[in-house]
Amino acid sequence: MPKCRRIFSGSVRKRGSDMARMTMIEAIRDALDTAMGADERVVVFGEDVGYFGGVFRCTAGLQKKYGPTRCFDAPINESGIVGAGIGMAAYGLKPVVEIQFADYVYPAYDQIVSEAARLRYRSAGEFTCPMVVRMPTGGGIFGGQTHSQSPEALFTHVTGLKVVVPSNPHDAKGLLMSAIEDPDPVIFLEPKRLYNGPFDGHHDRPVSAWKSHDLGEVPEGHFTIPLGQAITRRPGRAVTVLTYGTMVHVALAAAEETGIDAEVIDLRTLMPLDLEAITASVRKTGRCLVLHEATLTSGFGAELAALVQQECFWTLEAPVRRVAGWDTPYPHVHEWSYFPGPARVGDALRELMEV
Amino acid sequence: MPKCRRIFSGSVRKRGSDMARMTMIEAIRDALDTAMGADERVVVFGEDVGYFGGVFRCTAGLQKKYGPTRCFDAPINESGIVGAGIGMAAYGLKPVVEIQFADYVYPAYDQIVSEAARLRYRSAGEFTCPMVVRMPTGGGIFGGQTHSQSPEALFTHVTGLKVVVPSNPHDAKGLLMSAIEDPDPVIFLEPKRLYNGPFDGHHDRPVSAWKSHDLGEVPEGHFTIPLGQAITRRPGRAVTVLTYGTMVHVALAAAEETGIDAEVIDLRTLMPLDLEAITASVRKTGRCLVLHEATLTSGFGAELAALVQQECFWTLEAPVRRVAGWDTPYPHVHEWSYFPGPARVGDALRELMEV
Amino acid sequence: MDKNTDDLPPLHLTVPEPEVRPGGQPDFSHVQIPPAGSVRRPPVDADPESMRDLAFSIIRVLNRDGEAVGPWAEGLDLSEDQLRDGLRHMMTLRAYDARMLMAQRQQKTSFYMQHLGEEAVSCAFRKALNPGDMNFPTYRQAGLLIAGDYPLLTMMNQIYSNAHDPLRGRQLPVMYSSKEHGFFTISGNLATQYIQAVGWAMASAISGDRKIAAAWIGDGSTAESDFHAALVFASTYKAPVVLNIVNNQWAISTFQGIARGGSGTFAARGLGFGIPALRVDGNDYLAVLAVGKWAAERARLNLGPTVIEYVTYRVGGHSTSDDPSAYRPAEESNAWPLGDPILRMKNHLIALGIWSEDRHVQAEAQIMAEVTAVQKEAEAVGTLHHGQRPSPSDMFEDVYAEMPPHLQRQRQEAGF
Amino acid sequence: MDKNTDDLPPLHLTVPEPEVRPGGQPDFSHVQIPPAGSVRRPPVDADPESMRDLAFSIIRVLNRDGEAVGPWAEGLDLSEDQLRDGLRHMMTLRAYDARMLMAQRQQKTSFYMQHLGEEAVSCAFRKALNPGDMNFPTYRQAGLLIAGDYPLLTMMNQIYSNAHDPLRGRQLPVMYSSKEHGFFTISGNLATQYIQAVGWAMASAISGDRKIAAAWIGDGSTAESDFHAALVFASTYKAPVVLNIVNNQWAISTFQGIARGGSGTFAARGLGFGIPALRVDGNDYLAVLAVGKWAAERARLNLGPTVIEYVTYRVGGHSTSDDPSAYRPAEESNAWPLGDPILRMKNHLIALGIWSEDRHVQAEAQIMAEVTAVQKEAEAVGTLHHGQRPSPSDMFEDVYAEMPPHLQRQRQEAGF
Ligand SMILES: Cc1ncc(C[n+]2csc(CCOP(=O)(O)OP(=O)(O)O)c2C)c(N)n1
Ligand SMILES: Cc1ncc(C[n+]2csc(CCOP(=O)(O)OP(=O)(O)O)c2C)c(N)n1
Ligand SMILES: [Mg+2]
Ligand SMILES: [Mg+2]
Repeated sequence: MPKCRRIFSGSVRKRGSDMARMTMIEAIRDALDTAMGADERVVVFGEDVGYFGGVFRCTAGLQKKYGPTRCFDAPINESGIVGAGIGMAAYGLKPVVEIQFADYVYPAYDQIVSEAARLRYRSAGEFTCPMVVRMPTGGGIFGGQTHSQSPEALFTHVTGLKVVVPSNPHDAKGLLMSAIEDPDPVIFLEPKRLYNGPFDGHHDRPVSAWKSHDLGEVPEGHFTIPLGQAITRRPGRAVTVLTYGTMVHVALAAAEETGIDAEVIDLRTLMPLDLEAITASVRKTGRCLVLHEATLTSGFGAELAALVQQECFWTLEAPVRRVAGWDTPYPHVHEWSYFPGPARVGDALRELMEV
Repeated sequence: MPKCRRIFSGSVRKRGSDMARMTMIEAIRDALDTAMGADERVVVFGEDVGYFGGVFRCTAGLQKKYGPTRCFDAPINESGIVGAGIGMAAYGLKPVVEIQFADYVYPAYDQIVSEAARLRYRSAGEFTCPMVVRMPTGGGIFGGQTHSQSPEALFTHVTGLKVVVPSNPHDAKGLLMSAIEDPDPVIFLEPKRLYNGPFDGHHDRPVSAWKSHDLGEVPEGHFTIPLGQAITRRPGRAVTVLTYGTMVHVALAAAEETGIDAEVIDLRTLMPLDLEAITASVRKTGRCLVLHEATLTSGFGAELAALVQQECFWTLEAPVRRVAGWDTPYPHVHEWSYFPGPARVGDALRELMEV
Repeated sequence: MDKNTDDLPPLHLTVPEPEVRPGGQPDFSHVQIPPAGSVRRPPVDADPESMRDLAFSIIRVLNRDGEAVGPWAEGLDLSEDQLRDGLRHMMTLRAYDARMLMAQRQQKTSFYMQHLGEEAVSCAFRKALNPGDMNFPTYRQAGLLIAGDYPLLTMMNQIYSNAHDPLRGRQLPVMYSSKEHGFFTISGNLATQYIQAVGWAMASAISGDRKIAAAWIGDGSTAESDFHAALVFASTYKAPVVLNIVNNQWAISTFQGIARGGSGTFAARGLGFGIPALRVDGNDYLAVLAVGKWAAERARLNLGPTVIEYVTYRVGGHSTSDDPSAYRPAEESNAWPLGDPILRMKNHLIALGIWSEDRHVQAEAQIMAEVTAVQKEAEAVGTLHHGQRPSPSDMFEDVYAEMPPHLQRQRQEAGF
Repeated sequence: MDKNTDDLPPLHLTVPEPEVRPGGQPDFSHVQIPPAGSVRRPPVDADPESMRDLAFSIIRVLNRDGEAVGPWAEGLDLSEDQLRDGLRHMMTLRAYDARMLMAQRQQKTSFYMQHLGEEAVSCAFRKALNPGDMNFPTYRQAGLLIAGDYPLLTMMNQIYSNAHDPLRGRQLPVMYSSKEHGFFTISGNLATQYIQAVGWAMASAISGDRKIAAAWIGDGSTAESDFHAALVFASTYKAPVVLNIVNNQWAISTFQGIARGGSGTFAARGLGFGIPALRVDGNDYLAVLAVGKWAAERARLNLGPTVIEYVTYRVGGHSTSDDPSAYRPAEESNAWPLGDPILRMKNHLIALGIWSEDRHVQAEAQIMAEVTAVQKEAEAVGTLHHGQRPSPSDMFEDVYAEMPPHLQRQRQEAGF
């Protein structure tokens, strides 16, 4: 992992010594634990999340601590999980539901799009849906086409939803706690390849752990990062890289390896988007690379490119460039040909600088 | 309706006198009828499509003509309709299913995204899904938030699907017949406000009928328009307007009313996209307006803007501009404040010309 | 493996069809209707398996002579006022429907959906619930509001999408919402709210509350997948919820046989989940109320969910966009054997000696006058295209609790 | 309205829990197991309502002495070769599982899912079908391929995602596909294929064909909504399809009680649709085959769908990513009362005098040797990270029949 400057702008927390080293799984669990401890209305459920604590163990121990009516196993019915969650939220609870893999959120898509996202609007504020839908996303674990997808653009197009993608344990906790406290439905996408350690796309190198990474240090207790604030992971003057989740680390690696002075912006929240941070950076650098793991066409990168060219047209020295997953299903054996790794990102940076 | 030059590039049909005046509903019915008559494998089903012939009457008469096992009512279960269709397609039939309103396609989203779109890929071509999913789309009939949506971007992001949006009876027939003959799943979005007549957004003027419009003339018998070919509805030199469906007519009206010499391109097929036609036009005009009825953020316009700025960066004289539905649910009473009508499009054209 | 498949006749697809289509003679002789009072009333804590028969019968209270008979009549104990209120609510709903239908034809609103023939279901069920309980209705249960004394004026303002519409014109007409009156915001998407009702009920149980939920769905919509989700969750967590199915024989143009398939009844669906399932005469105010109370009591005693199928008939078109004569004989509703819920209740009150033909005529006129007066009041505020309408700047409100920057920019661009 | 709700005790949520967790004593005494041969066999055209009891019992053929008894044994008429083939298929599947599990531990593949304890279900059912029929399997029915003589080598090539994998490495291991062998491409998404099987069967009926379909689902996955869609469509159109539910007691860490809810059995789900529903001993090769044939015959005679619940036990982990000792007692599988399907079949053959302990030991060794030899052959081609692998340029093929321009551009950019 390249060293990156940590800038805590926008994080609201108790300063001091209350920090712990955590993996992203532990940070998520800690956020849930803290929220459940502070607010009886927070309930957690989903497939295998109860006794077992989830296939990625993000909810391990919560049933034991808070009892089976606060954290429990759900039948395998994603629409039911989200639909029941909406009912609970309308009652006044704060459900945090887990979809086992983002690839399995589609059965719940109707409930999310037609119901959760529009409850407040259609009832003129009478009924609301303060619910968080968590799900592991992205590839890098040889999960094939049904354990690797990044469906964020399918949510950013749906007005009424907020969409969050953390890139490290520190942010995962702060953003998840904000999401739980948010009065509206939040789609919380957890890059699964980052659960146990940072990952910069060099799949052939030894894996590293969060405990040796600055952002593996997570404030204890109540700690929130406001939704809608991007953060600069690496300041630079040559080119702006707009990205989120796993790709933040890939972008940092590519900057390091190419020696190109890229400004890497971790968007953290895709909706609402921190457009100011984006335009400020691109106006400064004059070049922009948009980077995500999801398939290219109609991905969230399209929106970013559209916005950047619109807002920064006169300062752009080259077309906004997108690097993304190819427009194919995520192929099991070709995972590393599919994944937009540091080589591909580096090439794009170089080409962008040559324009 | 402004007169627009008809250019039949790409339409493959018997020339001659075999033309009939039709509404878009009749043209769609004619396409289904022709396909069912020619190919026993074509079956049509969906909610209320059998005896009654569909709430918009697109399938009226087909059950009587082809019998109840070729055209029949389905239970109200969109996932079941598409899922059964996939099974039928895998067997070797050519199902053409109807979703009563595009707003109700979400329960079938998983079947479309996870199954129809990926059958060929994951079975390496052993099982395929030659299916058409038809659905009325768009607003303009005071249908409120659940009878007005335009979800095309939710399909263009899904690789393995083709996405078609006709803007008139002529194209509706030719494109639908191509869709039925296509070896892959096709999402066929029918702008419901165009069913009975062209509509340019002037909701306060008398409605007009297809019978007095050039494109209400539809070839009889077998007639296809290849998927993936855009068509220029109005040649122009000042600015390129990229649009589809109802908005084609709005764009033509706005060009007429502003006197701006816009080149209006009717994309017809969003996936695969006719990028050549797009770039050829924008390179010529140097300006581009992207126009759709769907909500702005992460809409298909984002992809268009991203592509145009990428491909035509050096010839663009102004940022690509998007005009779209606001990022809110479609509000019943404010339909005409929501709909991107000719005034809003005209303003955008004027502003774009001033840059 | 059987080797001689080729000797078998080829397969063919069965596509269910209704007994009659336009031109044919309406025929409900296949509908088996047990006499009023003949179906037993098990204790609320009886084993679901022991009352399987109730899913294949029809619980009825009012007999042909207008008497309330049998075990389901016994526990009801309604006062004269309560009985007359029941009648009045149904009459009000019918008058309201008539006026709003007319208003739609006059283009004062874009759309309307009536209850003709189904008035008993929602009007009576409302009286089985307590304040604080929550209904998750479809578009055909306005009786829940009327019987709960929700102001007609507010309902009409919603129909007219005028400036006083509490939903600010955002929703299609008839898609009411009132938290205070236990009426969840109606969705245009079928069945989605069935599972939400279960979730709401689960939340009440999680919170150690005493409130219950009631889910609503039409016969056709039981085919939707969220119906299954609801039954799975309700059955698994024993949620305190009443799962109502209104079988009005039709789903737009599609007869109930398409959704029901090979099962004898819709109530039978509950049996696959071990949920008690009762079938009720939906045109019998007292039967609906009695069964509703029974199910509500089960829920409140933490005994879990109950499925209730209301057997009724949709006399009118599906909505103002529909013309049923295209797919069923126009006289079919006359042949419907369970009669008119209002007429039956009226006869009951007359049989009890607390009502008369005269009073009924009087009441009819009075109710219509009231409804018409309220309508004038609503129209004085505004209708779809005239008068005071919600401000378009409102369009951007309530998408989120707090308006995010991109919506602020759009509102500005819109110039509202 | 009841006024005294406040006097009632507060509600509480019921969350079902298995009888035992790690540390506890496994206990299956609540599982009622009727003696082999004791459950009746109705004619295939009997009224579904008349065989309701079959959804709450367990059809069994092999008794403790290894004898095939009762009405379900009678029609089977298997030759000695067929019986020995049955045993061999199950033994082959078990050997194959063992080798592939090991291969996964050696990182020759990314993932594997075994069938331990459930071998009878897919191996026997395959023999109830004819060539041309189509299974829509889950990831735990590889016996359908093995019993259908699909080459083990091709299966292993798929597991290794090597250059000879017919799916070109695109799919997760175990997600086989073979049209020729009546094995539909497996989906990673649960339950989606249940309704596709119904659609396929409907297509066969529409076409006047004679082929039938078989749908497969796990106990946990019956909770998914597409299960409902399948039952609604199958019931409505009387589709020629067998609706199989493999109840192996667990869905990853979740015990079957969560999906089953309050119904006694999974088979009971069929009853809500008027579909005949049978419960079978899934560890009894002959019972599975007998019931499978019965259901296939119904389908082929155009009598419509049948639901079959196979009662079995998932002895191993859910997949190579799972460690079941975290959520159930390690010895639970030993306590499972239906025994080992291979052992039971072996004892049957011995009881018939067509097999012996010696021949079994021999066969075991021979099968393992064969499987190991094939494995070598497959590994000589390649494994996940070594040897001949599919070309990355293939990644862009088969997204569409014809590669559209944007994918051609991307392939070019990728440089493959
Ligand atoms: C998900 C979804 N699919 C389709 C529709 C269109 N639609 C509206 S009402 C209706 C029929 C519903 O029939 P039923 O459930 O019997 O209720 P009823 O109208 O008879 O009260 C249909 C198909 C919809 N609103 N939502
Ligand atoms: C739609 C969807 N949701 C969740 C999953 C994750 N998942 C894979 S297998 C499984 C358990 C399935 O259990 P069951 O149906 O009993 O089948 P078994 O594994 O026991 O054979 C789950 C939850 C998935 N693959 N698809
Ligand atoms: Mg109905
Ligand atoms: Mg299982």
